[in-house]
Amino acid sequence: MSSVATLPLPAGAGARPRSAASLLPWVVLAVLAAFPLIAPAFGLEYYIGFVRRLLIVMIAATSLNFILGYGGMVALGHAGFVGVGAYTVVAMVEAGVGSAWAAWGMAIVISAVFAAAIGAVSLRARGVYFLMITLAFAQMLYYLAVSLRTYGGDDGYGIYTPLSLGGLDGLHADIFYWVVLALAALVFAFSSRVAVSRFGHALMGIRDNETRMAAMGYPVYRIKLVAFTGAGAVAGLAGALLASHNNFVSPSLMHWTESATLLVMVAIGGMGKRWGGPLGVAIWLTLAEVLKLYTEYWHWPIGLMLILVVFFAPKGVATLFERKEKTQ
Amino acid sequence: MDAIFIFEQLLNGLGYGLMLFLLAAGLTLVFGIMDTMNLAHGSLYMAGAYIAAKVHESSGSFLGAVLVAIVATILIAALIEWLVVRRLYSRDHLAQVLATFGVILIADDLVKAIWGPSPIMAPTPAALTGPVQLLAELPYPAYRLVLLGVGLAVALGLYLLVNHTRMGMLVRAGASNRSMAEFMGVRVGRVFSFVFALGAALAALAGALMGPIGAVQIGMGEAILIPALVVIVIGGIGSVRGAFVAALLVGLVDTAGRAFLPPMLRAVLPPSLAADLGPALAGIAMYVLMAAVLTLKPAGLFPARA
Amino acid sequence: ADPVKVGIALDISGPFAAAGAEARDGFDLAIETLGGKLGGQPAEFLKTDFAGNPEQANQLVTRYLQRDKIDFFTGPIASNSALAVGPALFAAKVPFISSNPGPSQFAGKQCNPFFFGQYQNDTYDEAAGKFANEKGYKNMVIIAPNYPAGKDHLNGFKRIYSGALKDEIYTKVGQIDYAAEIAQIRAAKPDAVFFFLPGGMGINFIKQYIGGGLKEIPLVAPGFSADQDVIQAVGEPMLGLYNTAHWTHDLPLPANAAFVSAFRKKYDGRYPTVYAAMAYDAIMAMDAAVRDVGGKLDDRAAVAKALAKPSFKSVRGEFSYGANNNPVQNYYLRVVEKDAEGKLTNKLVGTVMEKHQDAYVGECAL
Amino acid sequence: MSATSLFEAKGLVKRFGGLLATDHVDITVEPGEIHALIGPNGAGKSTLVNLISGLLPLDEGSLSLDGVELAALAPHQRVRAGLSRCFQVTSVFKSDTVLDNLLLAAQAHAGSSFRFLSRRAAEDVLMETALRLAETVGLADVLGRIAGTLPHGAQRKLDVALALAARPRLLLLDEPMAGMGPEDSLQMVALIEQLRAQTAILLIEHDMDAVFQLADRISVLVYGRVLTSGDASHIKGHPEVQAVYLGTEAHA
Amino acid sequence: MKHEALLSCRGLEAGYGASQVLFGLDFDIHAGEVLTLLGRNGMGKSTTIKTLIGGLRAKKGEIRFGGKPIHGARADAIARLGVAIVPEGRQCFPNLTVREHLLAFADNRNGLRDAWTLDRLYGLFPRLKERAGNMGNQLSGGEQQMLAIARALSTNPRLLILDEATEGLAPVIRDEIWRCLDQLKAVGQTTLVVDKYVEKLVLLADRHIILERGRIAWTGSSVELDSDRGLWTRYLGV
Ligand SMILES: Nc1ncnc2c1ncn2[C@@H]1O[C@H](COP(=O)(O)OP(=O)(O)OP(=O)(O)O)[C@@H](O)[C@H]1O
Ligand SMILES: Nc1ncnc2c1ncn2[C@@H]1O[C@H](COP(=O)(O)OP(=O)(O)OP(=O)(O)O)[C@@H](O)[C@H]1O
Ligand SMILES: [Mg+2]
Ligand SMILES: [Mg+2]
Repeated sequence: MSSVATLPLPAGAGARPRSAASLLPWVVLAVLAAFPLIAPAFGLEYYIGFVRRLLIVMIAATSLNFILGYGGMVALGHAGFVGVGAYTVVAMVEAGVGSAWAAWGMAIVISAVFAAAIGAVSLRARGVYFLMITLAFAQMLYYLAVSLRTYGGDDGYGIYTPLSLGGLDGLHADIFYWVVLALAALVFAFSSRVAVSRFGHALMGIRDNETRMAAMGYPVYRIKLVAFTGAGAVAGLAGALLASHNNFVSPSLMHWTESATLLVMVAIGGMGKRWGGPLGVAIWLTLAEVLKLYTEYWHWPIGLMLILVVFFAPKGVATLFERKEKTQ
Repeated sequence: MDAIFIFEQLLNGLGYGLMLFLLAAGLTLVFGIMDTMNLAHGSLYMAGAYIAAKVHESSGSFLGAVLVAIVATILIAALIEWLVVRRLYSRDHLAQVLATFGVILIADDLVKAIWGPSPIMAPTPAALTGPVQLLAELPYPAYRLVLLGVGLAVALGLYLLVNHTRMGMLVRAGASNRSMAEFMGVRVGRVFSFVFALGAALAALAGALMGPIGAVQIGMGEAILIPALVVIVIGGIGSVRGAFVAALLVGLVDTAGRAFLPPMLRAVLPPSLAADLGPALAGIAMYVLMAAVLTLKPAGLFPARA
Repeated sequence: ADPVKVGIALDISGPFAAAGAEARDGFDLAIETLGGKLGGQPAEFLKTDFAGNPEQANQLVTRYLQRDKIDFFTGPIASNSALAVGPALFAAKVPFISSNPGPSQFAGKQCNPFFFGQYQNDTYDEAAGKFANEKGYKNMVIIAPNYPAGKDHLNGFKRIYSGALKDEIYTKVGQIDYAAEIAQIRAAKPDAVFFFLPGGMGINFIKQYIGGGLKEIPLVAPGFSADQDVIQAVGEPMLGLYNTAHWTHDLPLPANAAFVSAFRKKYDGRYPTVYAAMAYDAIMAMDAAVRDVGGKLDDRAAVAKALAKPSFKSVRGEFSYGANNNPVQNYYLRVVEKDAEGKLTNKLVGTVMEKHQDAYVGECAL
Repeated sequence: MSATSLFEAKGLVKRFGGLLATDHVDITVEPGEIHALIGPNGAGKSTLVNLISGLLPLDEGSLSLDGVELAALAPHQRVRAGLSRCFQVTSVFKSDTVLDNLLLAAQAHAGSSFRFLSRRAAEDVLMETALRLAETVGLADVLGRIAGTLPHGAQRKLDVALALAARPRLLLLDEPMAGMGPEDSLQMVALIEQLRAQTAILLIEHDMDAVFQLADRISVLVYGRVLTSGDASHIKGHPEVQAVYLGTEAHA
Repeated sequence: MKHEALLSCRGLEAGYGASQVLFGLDFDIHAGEVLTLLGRNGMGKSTTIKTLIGGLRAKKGEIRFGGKPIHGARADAIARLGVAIVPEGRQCFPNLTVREHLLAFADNRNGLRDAWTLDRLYGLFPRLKERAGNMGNQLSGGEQQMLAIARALSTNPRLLILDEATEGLAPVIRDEIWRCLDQLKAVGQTTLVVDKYVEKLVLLADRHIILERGRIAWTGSSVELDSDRGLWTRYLGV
């Protein structure tokens, strides 16, 4: 039979040559890593914290993008898992745990458990029904948190002694920034790797034609559940980091508008595009931050942008950016 | 807890249910039947409420105010449809959610710029303030009776329109397979514009009618969006009958949860726990109901498209 | 010298937009009155909306602290926002002059020399409780949303109210329909009803309460549930509603008269709300403090001391700070009536509590 | 009928509301046999296939393949048990290339899909399987085309290829010739003929030339019930079958 | 007999994005005649039809219907002029019942005296009457096919276009369809047919067009086609 090489292979199949595109992540990573060192020189200390927050939200967005873009699961409850992660940290603090690693690890586990349970129920529904049932569970979590007296309920919960990073403490004022950066990079790398793995391909197949996948012998439900649980766990990590970032947690983390915003960010950036999550988050949060500086009417420009994106970059900003990538 | 009280609470449940249906009606049409996720429905609802409130205050005629609100909102909707929504019919739900979410953000800022950030006055029509005696022991807000009536009328009208008129068939056809509908000679664009306007009219009606018993303020639209969607989804997207049943169900469950759950829990649980648990559960009753229904029937109570 | 920097967290969109806008007008008026200066020093007032979201408030304050290096902070409406921003401010030793929220935490265990309250949340309810006793309400129904703040407020009321409680109802946060609760109240047949339902919830409740034919059962509420913004949204049904506050626009004091007339002049005849008054006071407090320390703001401790001994004429009249930096002040009874022009507004009825200190001062280590 | 049938369905029942779409159907397939299922439109043929493949839940009845009881298994488990199917309406991944379609099919039957870190593109095994499949159905020269833009016939072939990846012992074909021109039909017939060696086949088809040419045994389904069963000549000669189904084609 | 052209195509070119499929087709359909489009899979039959009914923009050339130019006209407008299609793959509406399919678009665009009514359509396909309450996606393949044909007839079109209308139908039903088309022809229904049962088509149709890679390779009468088996093997792979 004919060998792989001589066949008319479609673009994209087989290993890509190392292009400028494949270097991009490293460049971005380097710049971000250097930022805290250069920022003070320009009096941009504040933006270290700002970028740190961006990175954390990017983790959440990337996890959502995974089930949304690759899995075709339009979930409107993702902030719920962010919240579970954050409140796990709160619970750990309340229980006297001081180690960030322990708290974050626990956050991952607990939110994974929640995601598994919620997914097990939700994933039987499709399309809008799925969207709404995920929303329902997130809302339950929200109201639960609101009425949870021990953890401050609606008032939220302040973390007065920041969690310890163990050996890393005191190495540098911005050590937490680098930890976040490392984790964000890890999540990004992992998700873009999974996207081209067997699992990723199976997931995309399910997105495109679920019945056919089942008829070809794929354990559709299990694959979706695993993806959903993983995404939930990562979102939980983001929540835990957010708790450490703000040293404050409140139910508003879980409000449905937060879930919607996550969806919006991913969609702006580009569903199923590896840069989709990061781009969307960067655009959205930066806009919100900047606009507020200049006007109290800072919602409508964002609204306008949303509409424009839908019409002129229907597959997300990442696609525009992709074209550039190709021409390089 | 005497019979009258229970009866009254059931009545309240139905009342709230019909109120919910009223809120969901326009959305049932545009989202359920036309399969277009229009979050801006909330904004149209808000527009209806504001316009009606302002006109009522200045003119003193409530009926006139409602009519003006409906007409004005239809015009606004027409503009939105022409600028945004028209381009969204052929797109997936997510795109629709995004763009119409954008519309919401714009609308909220606009309303704030025009009428300010504070809630505005929406007086109850003079004739309908205060209660009427349903039974000797049971006064019931006159205005609510009107709401119930309108809710029922809308439900019936919508059901007939969707399931027993040609327009209804054409809308459904266009929604499920636009190009085939056009091959059959349907002016899908025109049909959709009409239905969208109708949806807007219902949104305005709901807004105008809710004003007198609720806060007319920015964000009021978003607040009703979720309950409305819940109702539609529980009922089964695309089924008017489903939305109606679901609305009543949610209304009853929610009211019952608020009225009967706390006392019951107090009876069985330690007071402090009951005090915490009761309201918490009552608060999420609607969502629990939806989750339960969708778990058992993943396509809602009355799946329209089997 | 570089200008005094004041960080203001505006709350003019989101759930508390109405109150937030009132506060904004109060700030603006004060700034205008002072000619944009504080204690004679040139001052810079940074204002940013944070949409009533604690996380965003947190972000904002970080920016104020790290980028703008503010000397004073004020602004948020809700307690949860205050709690969210407190720690960072206290750590940076930046005085936080509350323009409304007085969470029990900051009055008690988490009290801090750099926090300055306007009133402690529960005190309004305590005043309401005292009024209920004086009015001789034998049994009442009390109602609030189901979250800790709601419970705090009801506890505040119960702390003083000595009559019987027919029922204690907790409602869903952001509830639209109150028919069920109103039916419960009708069934309970209380002498009066005390409710804490902020924002839209209160508006819904009052409208439906009157519509439900319970006019005869008087409503009692903490001031902010019956302030000008609510009144203008609800209208007639508000008539005769008793409410308690530490300020009212017809307090017969020169400072207050000046403020109210200036406010009504600037904002087309609108009566100011408590939010506006407190915001105005907050800026005035800063003004006085800057003057007292002769513009030396680097010595934060001194600034805090100065703030703790208010040397300005407050629109609320004489007041001092207790050990927990929460005020010791009078609380007044107001009732909604029509003024000369037939406009609905609050009228001062009398003083309910004199020189009242909140209940948490004991827990404060200061 | 031998006791050692490869596949055995007993008393299958499926109701759609009031309608008995499948009415106590017994059916068997012998090893290496091509068993054709014909019958009027709406007789319940596709429903039967859906019941066997598990896309529709059974109301009553039992299914076994090589003695393995299938009724309790989920669709994907039945595939693993050696039962694979095609669809009456072509069901391929229209926006992917033919190659990606085949790779996906290959992956389903070469080890676990729960591998997260290794790039699939690097797995030559899958590539080889995919290419083999392509050659089998004769799509080797359009591997790069987007499936959705292929001519109808080619898409049908792809559909079959996807089913073949499972190396089934029983293959369910629901109108494989649907919408094919004479030429493609002939090719499809040839393909099925050649598959006979690898797997037994349950074939639904309205193209009688194909049926009579391929089938070892033909069962006629009418109103959800098996009317009769036998070889081509038996069926052609059967008066009822002529009346309800074949019409003029019996003499064609 | 002499017909004026009901539909005429000149230099028609069309395709999908970059890939052109049709390369300059010229043909007429005369009122009352039955014309077929023949050719192997992928030769452009459906593409031609899609272009005629406005589902696909013509790159070049002109299409006239009853004298009026309709290339570039909107699909629904063309349909209302009296063009009805039974599309490849049925395209029944999943959220309409069988009955609704036959009522929603009902019209008499051909101004017939004995127009198709619901009852006549049920008469043609009794099976549909049995399933009147089923949704479009609750039908068997063949039932959907019947529905698609009945739906097209319900508009009483001036030009009826059938793209593989007998796909998936049982032989008896296929015979029904042929008989029905014969009757329609008898009452002067203009029809354009794409189907693989050439031997039936030569009995039914007046003229035939054979497409080869998007070009007209041959055109002629049934008699000519029937007599020249070379064409069958060369172009139709029979
Ligand atoms: N989801 C459903 N709900 C209700 N009835 C259905 C459903 N699906 C199929 N049916 C009915 O069940 C009967 C059998 O359908 P099926 O598709 O098995 O027929 P078939 O033998 O495959 O016909 P064809 O040869 O035309 O494909 C049909 O009469 C159809 O109307
Ligand atoms: N949506 C599409 N996008 C791109 N190419 C297409 C598309 N649809 C069809 N084609 C191509 O156009 C050519 C003609 O297709 P068409 O469907 O017209 O052929 P046909 O004669 O109808 O064949 P069949 O008998 O299979 O229906 C084929 O090569 C097909 O691959
Ligand atoms: Mg079938
Ligand atoms: Mg075709």
